[in-house]
Amino acid sequence: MQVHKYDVVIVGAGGAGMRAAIESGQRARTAVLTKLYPTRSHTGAAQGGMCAALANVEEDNWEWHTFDTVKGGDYIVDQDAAEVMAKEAIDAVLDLEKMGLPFNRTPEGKIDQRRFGGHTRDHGKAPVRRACYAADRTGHMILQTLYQNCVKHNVEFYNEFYVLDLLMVDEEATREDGTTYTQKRVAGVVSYELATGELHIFQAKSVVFATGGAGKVFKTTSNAHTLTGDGMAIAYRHGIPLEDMEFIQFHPTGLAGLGILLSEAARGEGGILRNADGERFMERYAPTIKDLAPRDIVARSMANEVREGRGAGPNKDYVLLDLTHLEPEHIDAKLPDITEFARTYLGVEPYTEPVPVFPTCHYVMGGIPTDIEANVLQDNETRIPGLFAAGEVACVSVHGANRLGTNSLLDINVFGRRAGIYAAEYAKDADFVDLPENGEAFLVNQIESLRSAEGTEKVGELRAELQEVMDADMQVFRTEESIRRAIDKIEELRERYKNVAVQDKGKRYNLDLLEGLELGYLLDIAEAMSVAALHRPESRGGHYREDFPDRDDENWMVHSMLYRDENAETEGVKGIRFDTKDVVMTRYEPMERKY
Amino acid sequence: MTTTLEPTNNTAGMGEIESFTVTMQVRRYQPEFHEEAYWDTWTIEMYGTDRVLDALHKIKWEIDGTLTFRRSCAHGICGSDAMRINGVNRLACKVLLKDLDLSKPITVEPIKGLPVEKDMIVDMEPFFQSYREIMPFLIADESREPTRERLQSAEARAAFDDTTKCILCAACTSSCPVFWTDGQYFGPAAIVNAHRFIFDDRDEGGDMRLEVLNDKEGVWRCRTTFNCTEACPRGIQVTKAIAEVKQAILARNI
Amino acid sequence: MTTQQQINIAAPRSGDIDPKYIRQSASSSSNWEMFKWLFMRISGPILLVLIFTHLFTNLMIGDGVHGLNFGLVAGKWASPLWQIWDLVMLWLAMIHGTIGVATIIDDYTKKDSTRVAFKVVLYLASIAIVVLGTLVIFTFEPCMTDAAGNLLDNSPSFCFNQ
Amino acid sequence: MWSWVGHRITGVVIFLFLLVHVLDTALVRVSPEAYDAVIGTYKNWYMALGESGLVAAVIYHAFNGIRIVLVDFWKKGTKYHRHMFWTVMILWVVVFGGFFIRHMMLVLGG
Ligand SMILES: Cc1cc2nc3c(=O)[nH]c(=O)nc-3n(C[C@H](O)[C@H](O)[C@H](O)COP(=O)(O)OP(=O)(O)OC[C@H]3O[C@@H](n4cnc5c(N)ncnc54)[C@H](O)[C@@H]3O)c2cc1C
Ligand code: HEM
Ligand code: SF4
Ligand code: F3S
Ligand code: FES
Repeated sequence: MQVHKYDVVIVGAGGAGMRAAIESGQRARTAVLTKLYPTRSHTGAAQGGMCAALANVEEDNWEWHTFDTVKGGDYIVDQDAAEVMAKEAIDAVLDLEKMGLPFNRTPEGKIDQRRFGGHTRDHGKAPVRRACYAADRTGHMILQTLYQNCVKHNVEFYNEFYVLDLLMVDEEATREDGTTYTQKRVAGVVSYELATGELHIFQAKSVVFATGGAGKVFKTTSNAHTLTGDGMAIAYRHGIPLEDMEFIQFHPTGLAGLGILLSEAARGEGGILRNADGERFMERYAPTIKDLAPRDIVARSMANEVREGRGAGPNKDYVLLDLTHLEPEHIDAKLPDITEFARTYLGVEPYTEPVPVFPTCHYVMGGIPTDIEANVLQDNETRIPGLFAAGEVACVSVHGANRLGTNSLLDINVFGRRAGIYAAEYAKDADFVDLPENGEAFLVNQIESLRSAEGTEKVGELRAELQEVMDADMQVFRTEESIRRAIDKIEELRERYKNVAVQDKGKRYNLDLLEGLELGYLLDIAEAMSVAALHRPESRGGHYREDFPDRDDENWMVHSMLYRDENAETEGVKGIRFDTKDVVMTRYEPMERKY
Repeated sequence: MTTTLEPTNNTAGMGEIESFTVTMQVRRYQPEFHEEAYWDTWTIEMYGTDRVLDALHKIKWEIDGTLTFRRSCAHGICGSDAMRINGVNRLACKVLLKDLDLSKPITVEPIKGLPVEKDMIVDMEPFFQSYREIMPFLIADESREPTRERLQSAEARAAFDDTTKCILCAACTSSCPVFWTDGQYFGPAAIVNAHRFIFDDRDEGGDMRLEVLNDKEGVWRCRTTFNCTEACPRGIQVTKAIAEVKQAILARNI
Repeated sequence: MTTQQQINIAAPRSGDIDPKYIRQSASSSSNWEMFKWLFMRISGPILLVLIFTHLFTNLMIGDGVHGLNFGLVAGKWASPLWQIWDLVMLWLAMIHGTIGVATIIDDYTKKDSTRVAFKVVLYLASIAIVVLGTLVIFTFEPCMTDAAGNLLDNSPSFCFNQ
Repeated sequence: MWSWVGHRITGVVIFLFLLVHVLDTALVRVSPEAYDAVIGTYKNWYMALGESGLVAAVIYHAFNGIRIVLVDFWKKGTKYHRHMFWTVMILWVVVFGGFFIRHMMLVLGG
């Protein structure tokens, strides 16, 4: 086993991780550990844009942006965090431009901006052009630009190093008021080198988690195969809470059966959703704005059509996105990528045929709780010194119950940057925490038993069953009954997981083994999502309970906090403790969310 | 007002999803267990919308877990899964099975010219090393940066648009016959990424990059075989970009 | 049990790169590669004209290949135009071909020693041929005589008129 | 790719021929008889075929060489490289066809 010592270790090299690395790398000795080559991260999949109130084409300011974010998140956004994000958005965009990002330009040569769902002028009066973009490859350009700057600054990457565990110690500490509590501290991480199968310990003063989302909990998702919620699950297993895990964003238009995303722009350009009878069903659900209603509403309407038997296709399990009334030239000019996806993957010609679509799991609003300095919290307010998180893995929370389009690319830049700065600052004065004795033993054990197991269960099968049940019971509609079904299934799968075996017994590039470990994370995350969903008897943003269709500000204007706790039991599920946390309000009072 | 579209048939869009059997012939290399590389063949049942990547997944998840390949996004934007499919470099996630000739086995091999580590996995470091050597980042005099926003005309932005699309998948470099025999050649991907900055009017490091590529292993090594252009999954006009870099070096030195 | 170790990870340009990934060629700061490339492209089209004419006059005109004999060659080279023509053709083609073959040798030889060996042979052969060819063209005496000083009977016709 | 393989092979073939060709031409310096004797062998039908092969190679190499130059220097060269390749093939058939017929007629006719 090798031990490496760095001031700062960053886990994940997506947008958030690399933005942090650029800051931290210039201030402290930094290593970036990533299970993929940096440029393979899923930030590269983002199409639409990154918003900032630059006011390059229309009057705009960061306060309006804050308001839109708060309202979009159905009011459980922490408003201090939203303010920080909206305010720093402008510099975040300009910084990217200085790093070389080729934004599209206005005729005057300024960064061009376009409209996106939920972004408005003057508190909802009219749509505003706020999203800065580089064609329909904004995420790709952000990822490339950040990587390029990491190369420039000689950031040390450990590519294809899977971080599989945190090294944490508990200390007795005293609060100002004299009460004692257990303070968690981070000593480093344990990492698995894919090429050799060796474990490496990285001792660090600061650790930044930027491991991205967990979309692979679901079958239909726009997320990459590698987005298995590693960071969230690892933290969770160490007693760090997960916040707001019930809030998952389903994007209405994923290619049916595949989940590949067709950007909102398709409907923005005039695309119409139809059911098997050819009816424009959104007229019934949202009579005024129809197909351009917010993501959660459209996704639910589509699912309802299918549920009530009006779905198209041989299995009646999708609806149709109709672009056939648009001029082919218009489609080519505005939606080239999307139409190419439809052609490549479904063999559908969007000029003449409607495209089969269905909601696809897109984004996890919840995650590891942090404050606005990206510091991870071990409960509602206590920081874990030296542990930071940013990006989709974290929950600051700027997205609340529903993320606005383009706010995530902004999130990873603003809070990625902050995480890098604060992690390096912290490392400046801090000492290394002693590595826990035999801290890697658990992992060594886990890997060895998985590798040598003669079990009868297959990783692929269990994962498929998990994804099936999550799609069926935890998607856009949830009831107590469906959630319980999901939980029961997950418990069954967790039992069977103990009997799982991997076929590849080798050491080098053993991706079979890693998929086995990733399945473990998926199960933990799926459980957390379901238990959190069960606990919230109301409908808000991405979380819709048919048995409680209304928002309940009286009782549920709070964040949910889920803890892994051996001794606890909640709603019949062993090992989990449930708690809530107040939402930070600064200036915007909750009001009904309608557009 | 008509809100109803007459459905042409009940299954508008994707018709009945056909299924078919596919024979996959995969080049295996498992250095821990077999000294030599060998071929494995599987016949599996697949569906109309499945891609080569799905077939590989099916084999890995249901038949042989030791089959090893990189992949992530599964829709052609991360660049993980470049491999030789029926003898040409493609992203496995972008090739639909039904577009191939299914009467013959589909051959899958690792990309050529980079050291094979296991099955489809090759050592990507030489590839990224070339990329890093062309200084793939904007070099601009920061003291001259405007305090607020730097302007760039839409035309100037368009000059290098094509080469910004690169996802560093190595399909081009590993399809280049020059690279196959001379692993030291910088390769088309590095040149494409140099092009992206050389033709960016905000950049001031163009001379240095041209100097790097004026090397023995630089642009002059390209014999315009166009393999790279044909392999590029992003449709980048790679050979054209290389030609433009060659001309830039000529113009600078003569 | 656990020891502090340095491992080689390819951190860019930090000198922390595994030596096996470092480009071997000593970067040539000259423009030699460029000039070779340019030469190929300039000499090519010129050669096209020279060679096509050459082939045409030798193989297509008159009796074609049947007309080809000492007399014809000697007759041609009596004119300085053809002398220069063939000289330029010889030089350009040989340099063009030598550069081309040298590239091919670079491509297909793996070991430095074989590369050098092949190239030495190539360059020696090329120099020899160019020198030989040049001498032949310049020192060529169309109206050769036998030991007795009489014109050979297959000399070009103009010799007999002198 | 194949156009390049062809270019490479024809390049080497021509180069090797050129070496020999200069040597045999050098015989004019030695003695006309020797030259004519060697050249005489060119007039066999099988040599004629070989010679045609050489000319075929030269024609291909020459036209394809022009195509390469255009790819390198003409702005639209990379766009039309396929068209140009087919043009090369057509030109090759036409020019070589013409040569071949005349050449064989001359060889066999005499
Ligand atoms: C199709 C699609 C389109 C989108 N479009 C937009 C848009 O237009 N606008 C917008 O604002 N947002 C958009 N989003 C959302 C946004 O792109 C993502 O939320 C954001 O990019 C996440 O960035 P990240 O840095 O947190 O994670 P990622 O980019 O996913 O990076 C995760 C990193 O963590 C590493 N990692 C993970 N696990 C481990 C481990 N165990 N050990 C080591 N490393 C690990 C990975 O290697 C990777 O480098 C879109 C998302 C998708 C899927
Ligand atoms: C008839 C006119 C000719 C033209 C237009 C021509 C053109 C070219 C060009 C442009 C190249 C460069 C190819 C590249 O860099 O990719 C080339 C290469 C080459 N030429 Fe010629 N050439 C001609 C005649 C000849 C002759 C007479 C010879 C032999 C002596 C020859 C031998 C070669 C060789 C060996 C190469 C290298 C091929 C390679 O690197 O793949 N060429 N030619
Ligand atoms: S140029 Fe094309 S083929 Fe080459 S690395 Fe980039 S995307 Fe891949
Ligand atoms: S394949 Fe190679 S030879 Fe040139 S045109 Fe592309 S780099
Ligand atoms: S898996 Fe990402 S490009 Fe194929």
